[in-house]
Amino acid sequence: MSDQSPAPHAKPHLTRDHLLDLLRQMVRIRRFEERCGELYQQEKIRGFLHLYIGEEAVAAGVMGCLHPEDAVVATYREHGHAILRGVPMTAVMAEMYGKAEGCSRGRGGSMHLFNVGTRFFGGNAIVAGGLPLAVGMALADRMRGRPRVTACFFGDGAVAEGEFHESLNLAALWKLPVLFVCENNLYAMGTRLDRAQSQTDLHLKAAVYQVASEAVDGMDVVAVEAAARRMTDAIRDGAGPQFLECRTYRFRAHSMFDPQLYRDKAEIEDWKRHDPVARLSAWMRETGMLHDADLPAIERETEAEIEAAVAFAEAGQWEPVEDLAKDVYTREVHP
Amino acid sequence: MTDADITVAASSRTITYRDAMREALRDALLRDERVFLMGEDVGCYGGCYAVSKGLYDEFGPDRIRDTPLSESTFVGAGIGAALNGMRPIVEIMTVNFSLLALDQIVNNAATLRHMSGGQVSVPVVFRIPTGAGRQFAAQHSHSLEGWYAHVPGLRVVAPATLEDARGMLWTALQDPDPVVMFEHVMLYNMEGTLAATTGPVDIDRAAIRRPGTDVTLITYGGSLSKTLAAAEALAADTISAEVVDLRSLRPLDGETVLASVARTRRAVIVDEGWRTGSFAAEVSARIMEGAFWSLDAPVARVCTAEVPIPYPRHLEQAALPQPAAIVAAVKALMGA
Amino acid sequence: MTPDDVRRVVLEELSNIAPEADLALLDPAADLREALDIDSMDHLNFVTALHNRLGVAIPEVDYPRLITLDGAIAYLMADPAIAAKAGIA
Amino acid sequence: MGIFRMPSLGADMEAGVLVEWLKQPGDTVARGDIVAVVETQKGAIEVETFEAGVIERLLVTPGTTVPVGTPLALLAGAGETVVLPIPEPQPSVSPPPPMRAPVPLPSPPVTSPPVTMATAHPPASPAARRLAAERGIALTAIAGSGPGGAVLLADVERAAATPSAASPARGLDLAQMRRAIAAAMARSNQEIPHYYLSTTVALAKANAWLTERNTGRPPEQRLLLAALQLKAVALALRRLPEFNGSCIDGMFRPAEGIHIGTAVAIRGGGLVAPAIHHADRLTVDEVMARLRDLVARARSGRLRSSELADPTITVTSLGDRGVEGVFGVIYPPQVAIVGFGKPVERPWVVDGQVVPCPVMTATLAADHRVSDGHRGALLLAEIDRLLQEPGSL
Repeated sequence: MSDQSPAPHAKPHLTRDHLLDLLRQMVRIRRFEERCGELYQQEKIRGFLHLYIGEEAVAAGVMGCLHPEDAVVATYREHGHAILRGVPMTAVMAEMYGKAEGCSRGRGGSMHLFNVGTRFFGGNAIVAGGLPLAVGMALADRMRGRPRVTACFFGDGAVAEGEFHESLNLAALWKLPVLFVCENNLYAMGTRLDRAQSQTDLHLKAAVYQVASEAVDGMDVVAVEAAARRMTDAIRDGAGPQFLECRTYRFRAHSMFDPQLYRDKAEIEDWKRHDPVARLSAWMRETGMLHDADLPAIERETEAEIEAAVAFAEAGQWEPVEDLAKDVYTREVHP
Repeated sequence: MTDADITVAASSRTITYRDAMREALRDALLRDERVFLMGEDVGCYGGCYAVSKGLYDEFGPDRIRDTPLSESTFVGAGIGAALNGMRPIVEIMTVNFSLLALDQIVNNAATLRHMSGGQVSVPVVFRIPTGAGRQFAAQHSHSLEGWYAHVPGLRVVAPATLEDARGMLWTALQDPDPVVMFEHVMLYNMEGTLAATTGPVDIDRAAIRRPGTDVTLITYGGSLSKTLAAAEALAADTISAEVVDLRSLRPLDGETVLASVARTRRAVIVDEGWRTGSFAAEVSARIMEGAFWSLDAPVARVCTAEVPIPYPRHLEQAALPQPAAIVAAVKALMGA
Repeated sequence: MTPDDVRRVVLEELSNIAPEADLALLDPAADLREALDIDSMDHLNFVTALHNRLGVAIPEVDYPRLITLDGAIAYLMADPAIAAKAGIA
Repeated sequence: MGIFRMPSLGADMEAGVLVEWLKQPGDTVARGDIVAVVETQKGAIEVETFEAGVIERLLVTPGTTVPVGTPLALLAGAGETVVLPIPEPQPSVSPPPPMRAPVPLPSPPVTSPPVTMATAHPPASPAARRLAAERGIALTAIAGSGPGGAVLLADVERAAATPSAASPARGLDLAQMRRAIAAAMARSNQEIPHYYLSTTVALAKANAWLTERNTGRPPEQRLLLAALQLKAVALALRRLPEFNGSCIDGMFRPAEGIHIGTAVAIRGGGLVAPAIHHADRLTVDEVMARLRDLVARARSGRLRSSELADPTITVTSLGDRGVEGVFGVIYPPQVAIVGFGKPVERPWVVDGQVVPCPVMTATLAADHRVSDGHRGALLLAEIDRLLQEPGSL
């Protein structure tokens, strides 16, 4: 799915095919997350579940700018990122069930999807826990002279953690090839941005550390992609770390068990008018890029892909209890 | 607000551990204006485990303070406020996030009094949910009470019953030194009856929850119910097990533990921490030092398997201490 | 403590004094000193052990009541210290 | 068509309260429509349907609490009527495989099977307890060399150092002991010309003194008649030293100290006579304590060789059972042996009156090469006199 051609910064024109592809990716995320919500309520998925519905434009916009040898570090709201990065939906769904065929062998669950093949280095359940990791991966690339980018996704909540400030400073100080993507959805669990941050214009926080930073409408996949491409190109040209604040919004609760006492419905409805999927399809229809058969076809393909993923997960095996202590160490060590 | 205003009408009532803890919070906030609650989503959201639900509306944003996700800083701020005349209750959403605040807790809260030559004290209470059991996977399932019980300058308590959930907080707030109170996440839904008059309880002594003569089962916090279940199963095999609930990990009530082991001559310690360097190891060492001549069998430990807690339910349950493992450990000691 | 508990303690102490004796064959009405060849020092040790494990005084004047096994058990059961004890010493 | 069930909204949500229906029978609903409001411990949550259709029937009235998975409403597809399946037990979602008995995790390394013997009273190390149990040795019979008298493994090993099953007595080789006694007795008879004396000693005063002394004392502090006898002999020897020493090659050498060899019968046969050193300098209580210790260690085979080698005289007593009189055989190289018989009730003249009185027969066997009857009689008389004034012992 990602742009394979290594040609120097070939800019994809907003062709019909390219736009259809962006639409398809966002619909895949939307339907997958809806199905996970349903499966959770049927007790098939347990533990925590954080849905990405409403923020699809950010993952769809950024993933397209990454090359196969780049790396991704994400958060516990990372189903969409994993799928768009190329982790098979079957393996992701099996992981949600906790089956051994899951992309983390069933051990991680919703918040800890890993796939080294696509250089997807996991969800992380500790807010801002991934930022130092991303900085470290970029450091290795820089030291070995590898022309790679490490994309690090995090939310507005992470901006309050010490690790955010330490990571940005270090990345800037050592000019490390990191793309910091802040998915600012206005809420850190139950705390609104303006009740957590003295400075709510988050991309200015990054500028203070001499990191090139920009804010973009996180509900507009085309805008996100354009900005992300500019930044990844700059990084590959050695300009050092970049910070992209995507102003977006989650239509669902923080996690499954959240009565959302902290925000009112009117606000949610208001943001739903900027639904990234609806917006793109409407714009494509206006410009004649979207034919009547396109969306139903995308929905059918997505439905089939999800049904196959659920069937794969249902048929999966539980990891045998005897393997409980396997892989605690690379070489067997008995404490 | 006088004491009289907080009496509760009914003689006894069914209540959950969560509600008992909320009652303790409310009672403390009403009785002492220096008391305030601070932590992530304790206000509008009503608390990650809904313990402080409703308090924001009753006491307002000044005394029920939501914080940004900055554990090191808001825990440090709680310590600072305590230094300066307040009696803060700092809720750290889970022990897993408390790792980000360990520096403040160990190098400031626990150390300031001694390091200042006794000039200051830090009357702060940290409430920290802990433990596994709900498939929250490795980063959200830690049980690190033993780490905190290692640090001189801290008091560490683990309320495992409704009486303790209702009664420990006020006593902890009166203590001039920092108290870390661990609430096991599997206890919040526990329901039972509680006398209306239950008030503050001591936070120093262990309690014998079930007398017995053949073996002493020593545990705390979330493992108490599993240990009592094991004792029940052992009774059916005519093995009389005494269950000791430590209640306080630091200071450890060695007297009660050693007296019990001297009577039964066998001991099994149940601890949700990982075996190596666990709190159970400390209790075992004290028994070896204090009751060696009374022992008829080696001190046994039933702890969590030394693996990051896996997400799938059947693996998580296999990793955690279970009644069957406790029963097996006891029978091994009895030579059965 | 039940009579069985007391019996178990008495037989345990008798076995400490006369380890080779087969206490199962002991006639509960027989004179223990004859049956088990117990001299005055053995007897004093026997009384000492009962005192320490069961907390009963056993003054010298009561020695005659300890001559037989049944007598000893009856005597010990009648002692208030025994009624108060919850389990075997 | 479908059943709308109470959803699981959180990891630790077992049941929910249906608060409000937002749709009524007859309403058509699309996938994702909010159908009801459910109250949980975290607050009210709106619940959506994942199926499109027409609400056929509401099964639960607002305000009721139902477990997760309970059917709440029936949905009919376009034109279908829904048949409510017979309410078979709510098949909760296929649970993971039934939990097999927990795999034996690296369980605590239990070494050898623990000992379950009756817990002896004295402190003992676990190692000691285990070996004692294996060898059938009662811990109470072993004096511990560990801190506070705790019995250590070495103590049990020594006590257990017994030959084949023949010897029931612990730690003692009775056959070997028999050989030693035989040799000594034979030599005694061949070398030592014994002469024998006996006298009857009234015990009323001694017994009264003992009874008065023992009332109110716990058993371990009570005294036996034997302690008075030993102290009386020791003091008497101060005045008649020629009975306290050794005779080697016909030459008598008096001993510097009075070390009374106390004959102790071993269960199952056998005899040893370990010494109470300087018995004359000890109080009666101290004599009793030494006696108790010697008897216990003798019977468990833990006597020190020094205690067996150096008595300067021997006293043998039959205690309160046996016969009235005992004439001993002198232990070479000693030169005398005092014997005390069984106390008995006898008529006795006191101030011209005949009264029942407890008496015992005291005897002396002595080496005629070293002493003669007259001095022997003085010794027995002195012992008798001392026993009439027990307070002075």
